[in-house]
Amino acid sequence: MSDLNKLYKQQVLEHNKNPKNYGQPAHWTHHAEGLNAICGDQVHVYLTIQDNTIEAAHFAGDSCAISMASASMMTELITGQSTFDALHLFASFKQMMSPEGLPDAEHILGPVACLVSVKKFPSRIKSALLCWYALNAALNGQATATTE
Amino acid sequence: MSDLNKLYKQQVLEHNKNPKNYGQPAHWTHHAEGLNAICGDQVHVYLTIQDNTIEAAHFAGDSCAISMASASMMTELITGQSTFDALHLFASFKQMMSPEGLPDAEHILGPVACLVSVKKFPSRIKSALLCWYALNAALNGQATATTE
Amino acid sequence: MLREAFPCLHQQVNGKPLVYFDNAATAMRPQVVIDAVTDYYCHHNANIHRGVHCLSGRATDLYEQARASLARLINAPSPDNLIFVRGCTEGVNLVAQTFVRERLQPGDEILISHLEHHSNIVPWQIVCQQTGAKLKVIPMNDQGELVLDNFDTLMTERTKFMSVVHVSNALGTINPVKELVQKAHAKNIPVMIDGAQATPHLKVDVQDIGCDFYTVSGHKMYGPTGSGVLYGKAEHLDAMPPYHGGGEMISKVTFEESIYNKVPAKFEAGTPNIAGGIGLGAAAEFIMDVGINTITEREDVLKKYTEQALQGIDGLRILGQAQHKSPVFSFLIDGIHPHDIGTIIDHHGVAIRTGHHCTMPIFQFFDVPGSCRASLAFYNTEQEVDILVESLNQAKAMFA
Amino acid sequence: MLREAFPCLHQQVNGKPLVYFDNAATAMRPQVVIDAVTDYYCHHNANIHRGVHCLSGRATDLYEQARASLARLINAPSPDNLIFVRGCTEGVNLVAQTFVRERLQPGDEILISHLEHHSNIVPWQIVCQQTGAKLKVIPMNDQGELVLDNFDTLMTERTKFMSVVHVSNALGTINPVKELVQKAHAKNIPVMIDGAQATPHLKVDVQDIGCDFYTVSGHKMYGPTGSGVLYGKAEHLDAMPPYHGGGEMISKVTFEESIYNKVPAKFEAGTPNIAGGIGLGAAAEFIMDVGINTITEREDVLKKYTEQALQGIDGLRILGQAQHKSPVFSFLIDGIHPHDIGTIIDHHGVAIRTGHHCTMPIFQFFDVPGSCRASLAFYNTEQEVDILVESLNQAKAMFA
Ligand SMILES: Cc1ncc(COP(=O)(O)O)c(C=O)c1O
Ligand SMILES: Cc1ncc(COP(=O)(O)O)c(C=O)c1O
Repeated sequence: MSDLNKLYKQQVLEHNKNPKNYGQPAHWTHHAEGLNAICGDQVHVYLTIQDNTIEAAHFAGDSCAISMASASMMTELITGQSTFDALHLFASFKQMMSPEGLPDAEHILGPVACLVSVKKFPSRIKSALLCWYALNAALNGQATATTE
Repeated sequence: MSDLNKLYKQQVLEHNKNPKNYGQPAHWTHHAEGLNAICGDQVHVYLTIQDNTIEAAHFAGDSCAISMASASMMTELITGQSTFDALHLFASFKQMMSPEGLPDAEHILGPVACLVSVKKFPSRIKSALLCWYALNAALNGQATATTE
Repeated sequence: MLREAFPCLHQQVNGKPLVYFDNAATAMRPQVVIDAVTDYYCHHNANIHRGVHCLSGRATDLYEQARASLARLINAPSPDNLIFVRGCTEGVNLVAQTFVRERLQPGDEILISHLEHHSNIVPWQIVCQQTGAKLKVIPMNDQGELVLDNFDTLMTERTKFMSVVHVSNALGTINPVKELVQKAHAKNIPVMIDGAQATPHLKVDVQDIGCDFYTVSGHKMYGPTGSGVLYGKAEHLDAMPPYHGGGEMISKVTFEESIYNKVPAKFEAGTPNIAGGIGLGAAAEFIMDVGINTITEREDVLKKYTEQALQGIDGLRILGQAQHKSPVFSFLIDGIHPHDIGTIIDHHGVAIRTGHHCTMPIFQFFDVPGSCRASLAFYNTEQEVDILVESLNQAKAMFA
Repeated sequence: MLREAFPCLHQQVNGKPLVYFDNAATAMRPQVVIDAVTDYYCHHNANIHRGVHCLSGRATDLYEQARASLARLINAPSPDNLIFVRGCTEGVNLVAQTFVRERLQPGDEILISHLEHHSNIVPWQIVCQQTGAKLKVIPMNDQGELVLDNFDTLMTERTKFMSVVHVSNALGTINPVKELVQKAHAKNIPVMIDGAQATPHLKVDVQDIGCDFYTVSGHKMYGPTGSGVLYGKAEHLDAMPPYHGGGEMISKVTFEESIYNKVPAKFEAGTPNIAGGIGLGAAAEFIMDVGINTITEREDVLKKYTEQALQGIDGLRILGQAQHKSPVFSFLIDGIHPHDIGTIIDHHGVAIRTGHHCTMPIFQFFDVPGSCRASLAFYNTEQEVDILVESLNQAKAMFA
């Protein structure tokens, strides 16, 4: 499979077409907007947190397939997790996308680990990271996050 | 004779050592300062004008041999001339120092024409011109002139 | 062939021949420009305006000849009308801070257009914040053309300045700048034109346009990065305070006061980008040697070919269909985000730009976050356009 | 030999081998720097931070690697502490307008020294005019050293900023910048250091010095013209408003408002001098490869040799005899004006600078209009110093 086909693998295309948890929910407790200054990508993350647990996670925004798939998978992954674990997942995802990488990524990140193929496309790493930065901002009570 | 020896010819060295009309006079009617921004050369020209005639011309300042010699010769040349003729001499000198040159320069400018050898040293043309710009400024009632 | 003159075009990218369609972001440089830069560093390396020594004289001559070449290119009355700057952005900021700022009272207005690049928006927002003035915007239509029906009412007695782009980098629209200047001058409003995308493609005659200021970006017109010139009318440049303080821009300094030098030195504090200026002069000579009309004509042919080719792609929409336009194509393809298109066709060797192209308001108008932009130059070929089309079809197949 | 690395040194001028002693005006560039510039134009020609395409990615990486190299050179905590600027002059103006200006009330004071270059005087005069603040000056002595006896009383509660040169371009004096910073910080006064003449010759460690800002000039440190960096402490850079408005420095633009990008992008509006930045990175790597200590040691040897050689000339007076100094010699010869000396020795192939070297106040102090300045670099040789001496003797003979 070529690098390009690995980037746009079936899961990514599928999440892009039918994203999970997409759209602004009726209620939420935490929200942040992720902005990628350079390319204009924009993702909103909405969380409903109760007793330090993420009861629901949604996202909205108009962005590329990588960003859509990443956000779709992320919201699936964090739903039901504690805020502490969500922050840990954020750190793990960042680590996986860094030059050093994350050993044991599949174990920690589950299906989200498939996004490691984005690393072959340095200009797109930020697309995958954007929703995670927005998550981190929302958990920290900040309104916006940028990847640049 | 090398270009360098033509530049620092006997007349120039002589005027530099024993400049004519050097020093600030007790009285004058017109005065201007010439500044060369880049090299820091500075020449003051003092004129005593009566009935449109330059009765006396002096100069002062601390500048290079070319500038000293040019000012020394200039003050000699313009003394006794009408202001109209002095402006004409200014134009002629500028013309001589321009790429086109002045045919018949010796006829018009007399001994001052020997400064044509400065043209081989483009970076020094301004040294020769400075006092003339100051003269022009003084005649036009301006306080300062620059060659840059 | 002219294409041979541009060394960077001749390479493989991801195993495919490079197709460079990102000329509006920055152009390629011909060998003569690269050589002019190298030649300065290898043979005439010295600071300018400073030394009595030989190298310094040579460097100064080359730098001032470059200024003269640029004056000829845009038909400025004299090289002294040109100030060397880093690029268009610096040109706009310089005018905003030294010419416009001091003319503004709270409630005054600055007029720009909906087609502006951020570089011709943000400097005005900053000066508005500093002074309490307001920004007003000439609207655009669906074709990406300025709507001038109510232009006269947009200019009020509070309008103190107008700044408009000559050629839109996002849509290619060529604005009727001469007409705009005439109308603004009829109301005594000084005008700046942002020429970043004009000098690489069109004949520019600042005296014919009649504008008060015109900014030129070196790296867009086949010249070095970090180079550009700002044209200004002499009476403005003479009256304006300096922008940067420093060496070269003064004729006398004491701790009590400084006397400023003449224009253009007054605006060129410090050691300038000497190699960049010399290279930009070479770029101006290159354009004049090729002939700007030759360039425009060739680009017109390419433009028509590309337009037809793109229109043949199902689900592809071109944003901006102005009657007068440069060979720039902003487009969207149903169901595929521009970034994904950019990545996929890069894999086929095709370099385009995706995003908002530093013109967010244009995309707010079209209500999309950005576009794909293919921006061509005279050295591009029909064959390259075919490769673009082919690669776009592959992207569609992938997302089908 | 290292000298071989500098192509421009190897040429004849006026029929004589070039002796380049005008390094303080601008240095020569080694081939690796020229190659880095050419390589960008020939292989990675693209705009940065913008495209998803391959060339743009490569150009961005090269540019950001250059920033990292410079951070290593001056030991900045992070590359994000560095803003690319045109040169030192722009660095000083940027700090004056965005950091200092808004802190000044009428009657406040800015402290500079008598040894400053015009680039570190005029920007402060401008900001004083804008705000009603006053300039105060640390005095100097006959040796060309700063007099710090009353330094504590020079700093009052009205002193809002201090900016001092690290190494004097006119006299070579190396100032005790770390000590100055400590004393100023004890009174809560932020400090900028003008490092134009330091990075080419000395180990610079901005964290050890402790200054708030440090400006670096690319063309003085063997890098391209039009390049340089401004170092700033992160908390300052984060708090400062932007300097230029334009592309890249924003994260969102509407006509109503713009949201600025993070540091350093916030200060880098428009397309920067990409080739210049990349070349400057190569210059930083070159210095680190050669070893800054190797450079300083070699220059110390040259300095002593030159000092002795010049002192052997009858009627020659050296201005500035600081204990700590760079290989820079300002001198006068009785009865011959510096310009005449410059012209005469240029005829022998020797390039020096004559005049006030953009430091008029220094020469007002010595009560002379200017000097001859021979400024050396590590690639100069003792043999070249001998040629200088020989040519000066010829000048004396001519004017005898
Ligand atoms: C229309 C327009 N204006 C201004 C600019 C900014 O020019 P520069 O990159 O020279 O600062 C650009 C380029 O990005 C542009 O396309
Ligand atoms: C001490 C000093 N400061 C500032 C400058 C100005 O630097 P630049 O030429 O990079 O603007 C210079 C060089 O002329 C200098 O020597």
